[in-house]
Amino acid sequence: MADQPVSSGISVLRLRSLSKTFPGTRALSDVSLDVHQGEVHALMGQNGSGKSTLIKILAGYYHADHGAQAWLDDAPVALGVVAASRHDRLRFVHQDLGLILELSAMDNLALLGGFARRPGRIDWAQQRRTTEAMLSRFGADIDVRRPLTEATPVQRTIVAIAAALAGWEGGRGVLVLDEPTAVLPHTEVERLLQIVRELRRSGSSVLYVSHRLDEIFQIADRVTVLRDGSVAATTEVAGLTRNSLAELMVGSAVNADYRAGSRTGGDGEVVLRGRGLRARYLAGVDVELRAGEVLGIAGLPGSGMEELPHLLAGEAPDGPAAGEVQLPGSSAAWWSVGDTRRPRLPIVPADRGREGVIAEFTVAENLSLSVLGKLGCRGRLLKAAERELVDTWTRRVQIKAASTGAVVTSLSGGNQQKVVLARCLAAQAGVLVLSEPTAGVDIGTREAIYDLIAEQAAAGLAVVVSSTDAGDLVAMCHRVLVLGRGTVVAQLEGNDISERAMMSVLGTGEH
Amino acid sequence: GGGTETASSDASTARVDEAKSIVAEHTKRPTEISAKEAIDKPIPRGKQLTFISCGSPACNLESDVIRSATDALGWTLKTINTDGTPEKVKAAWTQVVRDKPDGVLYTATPKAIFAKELKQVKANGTVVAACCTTDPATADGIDFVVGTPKQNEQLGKVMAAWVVAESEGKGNAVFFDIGAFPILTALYKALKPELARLCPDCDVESVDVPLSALGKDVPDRIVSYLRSHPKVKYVVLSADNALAIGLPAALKAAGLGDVKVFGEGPDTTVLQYIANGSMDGTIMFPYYEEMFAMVDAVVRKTVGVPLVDSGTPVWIINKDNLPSSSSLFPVVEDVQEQYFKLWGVKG
Amino acid sequence: MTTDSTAHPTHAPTGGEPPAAAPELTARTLRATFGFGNIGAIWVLLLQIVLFSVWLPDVFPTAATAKQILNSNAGIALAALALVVPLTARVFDLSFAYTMSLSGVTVAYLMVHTGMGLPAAIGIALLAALLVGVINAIVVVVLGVESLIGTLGTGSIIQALITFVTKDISITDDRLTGSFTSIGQTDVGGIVLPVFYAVLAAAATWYVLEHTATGRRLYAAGFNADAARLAGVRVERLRFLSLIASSLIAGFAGIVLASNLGSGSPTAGTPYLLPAFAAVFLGATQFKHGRFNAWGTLTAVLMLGTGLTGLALGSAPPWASNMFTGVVLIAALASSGVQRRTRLRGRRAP
Amino acid sequence: MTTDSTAHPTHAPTGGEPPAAAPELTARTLRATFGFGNIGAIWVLLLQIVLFSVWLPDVFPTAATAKQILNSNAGIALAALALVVPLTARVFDLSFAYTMSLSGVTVAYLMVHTGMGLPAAIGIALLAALLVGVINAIVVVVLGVESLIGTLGTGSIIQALITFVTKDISITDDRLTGSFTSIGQTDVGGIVLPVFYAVLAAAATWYVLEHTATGRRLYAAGFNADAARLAGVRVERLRFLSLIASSLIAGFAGIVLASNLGSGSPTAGTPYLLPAFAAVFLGATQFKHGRFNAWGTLTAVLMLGTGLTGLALGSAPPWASNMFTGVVLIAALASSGVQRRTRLRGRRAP
Ligand SMILES: Nc1ncnc2c1ncn2[C@@H]1O[C@H](COP(=O)(O)OP(=O)(O)OP(=O)(O)O)[C@@H](O)[C@H]1O
Ligand SMILES: Nc1ncnc2c1ncn2[C@@H]1O[C@H](COP(=O)(O)OP(=O)(O)OP(=O)(O)O)[C@@H](O)[C@H]1O
Ligand SMILES: [Mg+2]
Ligand SMILES: [Mg+2]
Repeated sequence: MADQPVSSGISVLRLRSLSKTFPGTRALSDVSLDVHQGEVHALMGQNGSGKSTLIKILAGYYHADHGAQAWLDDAPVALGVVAASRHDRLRFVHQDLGLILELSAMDNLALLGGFARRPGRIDWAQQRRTTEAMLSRFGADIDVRRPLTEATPVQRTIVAIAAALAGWEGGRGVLVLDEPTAVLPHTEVERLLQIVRELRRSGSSVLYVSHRLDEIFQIADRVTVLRDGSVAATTEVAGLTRNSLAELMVGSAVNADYRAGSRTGGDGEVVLRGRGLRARYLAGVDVELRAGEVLGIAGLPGSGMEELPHLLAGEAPDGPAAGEVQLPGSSAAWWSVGDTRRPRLPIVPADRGREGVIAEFTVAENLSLSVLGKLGCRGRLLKAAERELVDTWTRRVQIKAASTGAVVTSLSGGNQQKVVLARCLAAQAGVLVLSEPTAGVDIGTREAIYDLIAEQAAAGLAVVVSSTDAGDLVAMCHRVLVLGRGTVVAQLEGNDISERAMMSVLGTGEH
Repeated sequence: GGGTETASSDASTARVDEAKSIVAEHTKRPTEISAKEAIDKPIPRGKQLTFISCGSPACNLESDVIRSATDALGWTLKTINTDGTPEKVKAAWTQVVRDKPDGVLYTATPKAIFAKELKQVKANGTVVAACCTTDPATADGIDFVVGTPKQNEQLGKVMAAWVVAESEGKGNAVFFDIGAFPILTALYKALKPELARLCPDCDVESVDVPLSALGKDVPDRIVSYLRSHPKVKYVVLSADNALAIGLPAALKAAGLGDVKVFGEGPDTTVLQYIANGSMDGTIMFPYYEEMFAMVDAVVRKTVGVPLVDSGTPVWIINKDNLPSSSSLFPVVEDVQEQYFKLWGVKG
Repeated sequence: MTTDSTAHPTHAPTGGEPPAAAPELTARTLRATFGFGNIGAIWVLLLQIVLFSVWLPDVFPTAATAKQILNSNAGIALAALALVVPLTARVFDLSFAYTMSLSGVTVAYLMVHTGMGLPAAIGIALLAALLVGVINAIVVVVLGVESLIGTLGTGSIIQALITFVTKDISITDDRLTGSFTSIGQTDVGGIVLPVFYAVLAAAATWYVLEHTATGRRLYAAGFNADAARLAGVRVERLRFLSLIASSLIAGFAGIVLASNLGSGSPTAGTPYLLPAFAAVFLGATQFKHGRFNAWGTLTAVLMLGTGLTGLALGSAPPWASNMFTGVVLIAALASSGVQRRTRLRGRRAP
Repeated sequence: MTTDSTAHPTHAPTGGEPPAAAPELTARTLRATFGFGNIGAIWVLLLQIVLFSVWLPDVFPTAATAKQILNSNAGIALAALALVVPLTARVFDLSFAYTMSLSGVTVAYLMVHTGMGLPAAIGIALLAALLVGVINAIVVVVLGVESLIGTLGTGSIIQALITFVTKDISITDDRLTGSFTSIGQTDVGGIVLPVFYAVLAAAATWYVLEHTATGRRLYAAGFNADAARLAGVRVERLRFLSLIASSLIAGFAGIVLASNLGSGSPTAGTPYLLPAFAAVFLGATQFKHGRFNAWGTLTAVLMLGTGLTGLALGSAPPWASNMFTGVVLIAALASSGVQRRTRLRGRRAP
């Protein structure tokens, strides 16, 4: 081979001259990659740098451009073909998980890992035991027989990882994880990393994609950084710092421990009040939000931190819910959370694929959707006004797209997130609710989002942010409510907000 | 050559006159039903009749007609509605097997569907009377059939006469057939030779309309035919309740106002077309006569007198002799009373 | 403010129960299984039986009525079952009704015009159905035509071929009585063979969908084709096969129907088009919480058929059957509707 | 690397084209706009015109033929346009065909049996259609019944009511000639009024869908109801309104149809059920890359209608029309199929 791997070792997976051209976009150009046996190989890069495309080509979902070659254990591999024969060597957790949510955890595991069979039929009892055993490694408490539509994003992630591992125990092969931790809370990340370490110990290799630098330093042996579809570097992680890694990705100096805006804010009017909020997990929470304030919500899964943003934003909840919300800016009325007439607030939902973007719409159509009422003149939609709005916001949040007329799903995950965020900011509603705003967002963009929020908050926007990523809250918030068992167990303000403080409240800071 | 020309023109005039007289004869409203023999034995009361309704609009009218007969006889009528699918028709017959009525009446369903049930119905002693089917009456099957292909041939001949009479012996005609209903084919079978006989210079062609076109593009098909055959000015419809709907508007829009349309079996819409002159004539379908003939057959079978001929009267209606355009009417105005008289009952 | 809702802080979602895994008999499981939401059609069916029995105490609640209902709904049941597998894989097969006509006409044609024996004629008719399935599959899977319209197109072509051969005239002949009619008309204790065929077809469909990996993959392909593809499911192949399955079942149903009719009718299948789809969609709301399934389909067919028989027994006026069908469809679905909506909403449960 | 990779079903998607953002006039844009994939139906239509003109040089390529095609397809065009808006919001309205019958019968009934004047009768008929729309909306949106079956149910109830009132006999009378028939039969330069109604309805639908916020929101609600809801779109309200819109248009189409027939026929609308859906779905593949749209629908209606008229002009045998419809449906969709498939594939690719 012409280009020798940086570190020595036996390559399990080798990719050479991998290119991929979409109409209007060159997603990958001439990428080469070696994954050694028993290593955790991180794949890093900004949003849209081609990570997921590379992985989907490996999975046989896309064809590569002509000339690409790949070997698994020195056996040539046909790229772009879904081959069952590779199934025992290559396993995937795709970005946005690739699960079938209408099916149960049991079914999803079985689809990937194979079905427990009795002669002529599936042994459902055995299948269920296997599934429960797999999931118990993560301590996930879910009914394996119920559709995943009912599961939380965290639970779904766990199922996706378990499904990738189902029926694949060690041996020579590569587990490919595309942003598995995008919506995982700290505790679950720990568990995942533990499993990755176990796999490495048993001789398997892992190709690991994440935008969270900490994880890379905790787990990865080597890292390949993609920039605009080309390999910027492949190097040992040991020789890197957070800032140097970030710089490799972005191409210019960045501060990986960025904190946005000022530590204090929110001395304006109260713009949102909630009292006695209850739902499936919430057990009575009162909230008050002032203009110009960025309020964080932290907590473990099941603490109600996933529910609270939706209740505040005016989404009629699923099951029984109670409590009232007031928007003093528009009226003094208290609205019951179940009242469908109550005004809604713009929200960036956690589940981007299902609830955020409208897949069939273009970038422009997605972006303008919440503000169409303001772009019209007596019912007529003014295309020029729409174009101006779209251009403004595309620039402001730096959306990387072939054109604003491109279908939104042709964007990388992080850029789709920016589209949704831009839609909500464009609504200029005075209050903004963010649920997992940086899920899958690269470090550069993340800073851009922090800045954007800080800038808007300084101008009077009130923001509620719930995030499993403590770093988000630290970087953005003036005040953080820490939820536990459905109630507020602590409130941190100003410089008291730190990852350590939050973890100590949640009792997970022991590592 | 002049002599033969005159001779042939004389002959053709004679034939046109014959056609005109056939038309004139049938344009007079018939006054007598074909059954003449009164029933001389007493008719028992309290008998039970079942009518299997076909699921098409006409069947509702038929049910009402039969009811007027059974009411007069002091009999009871049970109508079983089907949606016309074979299974539901079969289910209706299963029910007839269970109910064991004295007589069962049905229209326009091939016997093959319920051949098995028919045996059991016969075994129960139920009298079976049918209308409008190609299945013949046989000793071990249907007792009585009215509206046979043979009777339809009579209509075909009248249609031919109409074309000749209207065109003064020069008409080129087109006949629209619905192949799916074999009983209609008898019309053309008689029409073509009769037209050739009455008018050697006339011509007619049969065009088959598929079932799937009904209610959709039939008018468009007819207009297209006429546009591509500009010499054809006479349209004969095998079943105008299925083929004429929407036709006048289509002819008008296509500027084909000089085309004359004649048919058979009108519904109220067609009667309306005749009333306002957008259709030229049709042969009334003898709903009343046929329903009464079926009931009459059951009555005769029940009391044990021989069945009478099932012929039905033929009546051409046009703008001038149309009694009503908003409801269907009997061919013989007092058909009801005439049958009641034969039965010796009061309506 | 609803105070009662706070009394249930942990809301138990009502979701799908597993098919085979032994469920624990908790109150919740029972409720989920027998609740109105899950088996609305069965409750509506029972209600009908009670009402008709009160209205027609002499004729309705009898064994003869039960047999009549079963016998007269076997054909529609078979037709509906043909649709379960393709719909599971999210493929509409509108051509099934025309395939039914086709196979019936083919058997009759071969027996009458070529004097072929019954088994050979059936074999060729099923081959014709298979061919339709392959063509459907090529149109939908290979050419990528939207299935709803693609199969309407193939259906139209099939009808054209039938018209071409039969001139729209039913094929009847003495040769069609005897062994041919016995396929559809033989009865065992008052219940005709097609009822058994329908039950067998339902059992086979149920087994495949619930107890084999193929069944699970069919659901996966239907729910989310892309994710299924990523999970290694050969979505295109499954769609292909499901269209062939539907054509074969429809072909068989057509033969049974023709045997019932004692003739090959060129339009025998078309009246089944809408009712069969209605039954399958209604069936999907039964037992399996929105998934197309075989027993739910049979239940729906019975629920709709019972009322029609009851109305006929009671000599109801001609408009009654349409009224009944409409009301019952909506009632059965609305009672399952709340349920289904919560399932859909469940996706958003944070 | 296999050579058949181009034929592989999991092929690389190409993104859709921008509907809203101003397209630059590049070669690619031109190709996307006029390419076979985007206006397959127009190419098929042109091909038909050429073929029929060669086959029937005397009668086909004439102004009379053009007028005939327009005149005879106005009704189906109106019916199909009724479906565009609800389908855009992902609501099936199968009851539209029955609503057509209903409004026609209502006008005729009122004019004949109550002696009401034409405008009042039309007003009440449209109110009846509106009521149907509201009931549909309640069934589908409020009760949460699957629209495909819910509207089949309401359609069945409507048919029952029509049968109840009319005994299935067409309502006719002298009073129905004159002003009533002039609604549908008046012609302007050989083109009847319904053609203009259809063009107006298409223009209105196009304007709403393309040039208003409501239109954009309808598409959003149809593509992804959950995301649309979170983005502030009132999905339920839009679905509600779309069902009302479809009933109103269908009601109007029914009045036009009745005027054309000169009578209130209790089953006038039903034959339009499948053809209208076929036209709308085919129309969706035209111009707008898989989005339901008005002009595409009109094009599809014309494409299907031209062939039928041409075949009738050429005295083609009775099976020819079905054969033609089937082949042309598949041809037009297949030629747009590759295109559409890639769009669909594009959706999931994250
Ligand atoms: N289906 C597609 N059609 C057109 N372009 C695409 C498609 N999928 C991806 N792209 C483009 O390819 C490039 C790489 O996208 P990819 O999803 O691989 O990025 P990524 O590195 O995974 O980003 P992220 O961190 O945001 O997930 C992007 O510019 C994207 O817009
Ligand atoms: N989730 C959300 N994200 C962004 N904006 C939202 C959201 N929910 C509500 N909004 C705001 O609410 C408005 C949408 O509500 P609505 O459709 O009633 O108003 P409108 O656009 O003025 O309507 P119309 O066009 O009929 O006048 C948007 O203008 C937007 O500002
Ligand atoms: Mg990615
Ligand atoms: Mg990402």
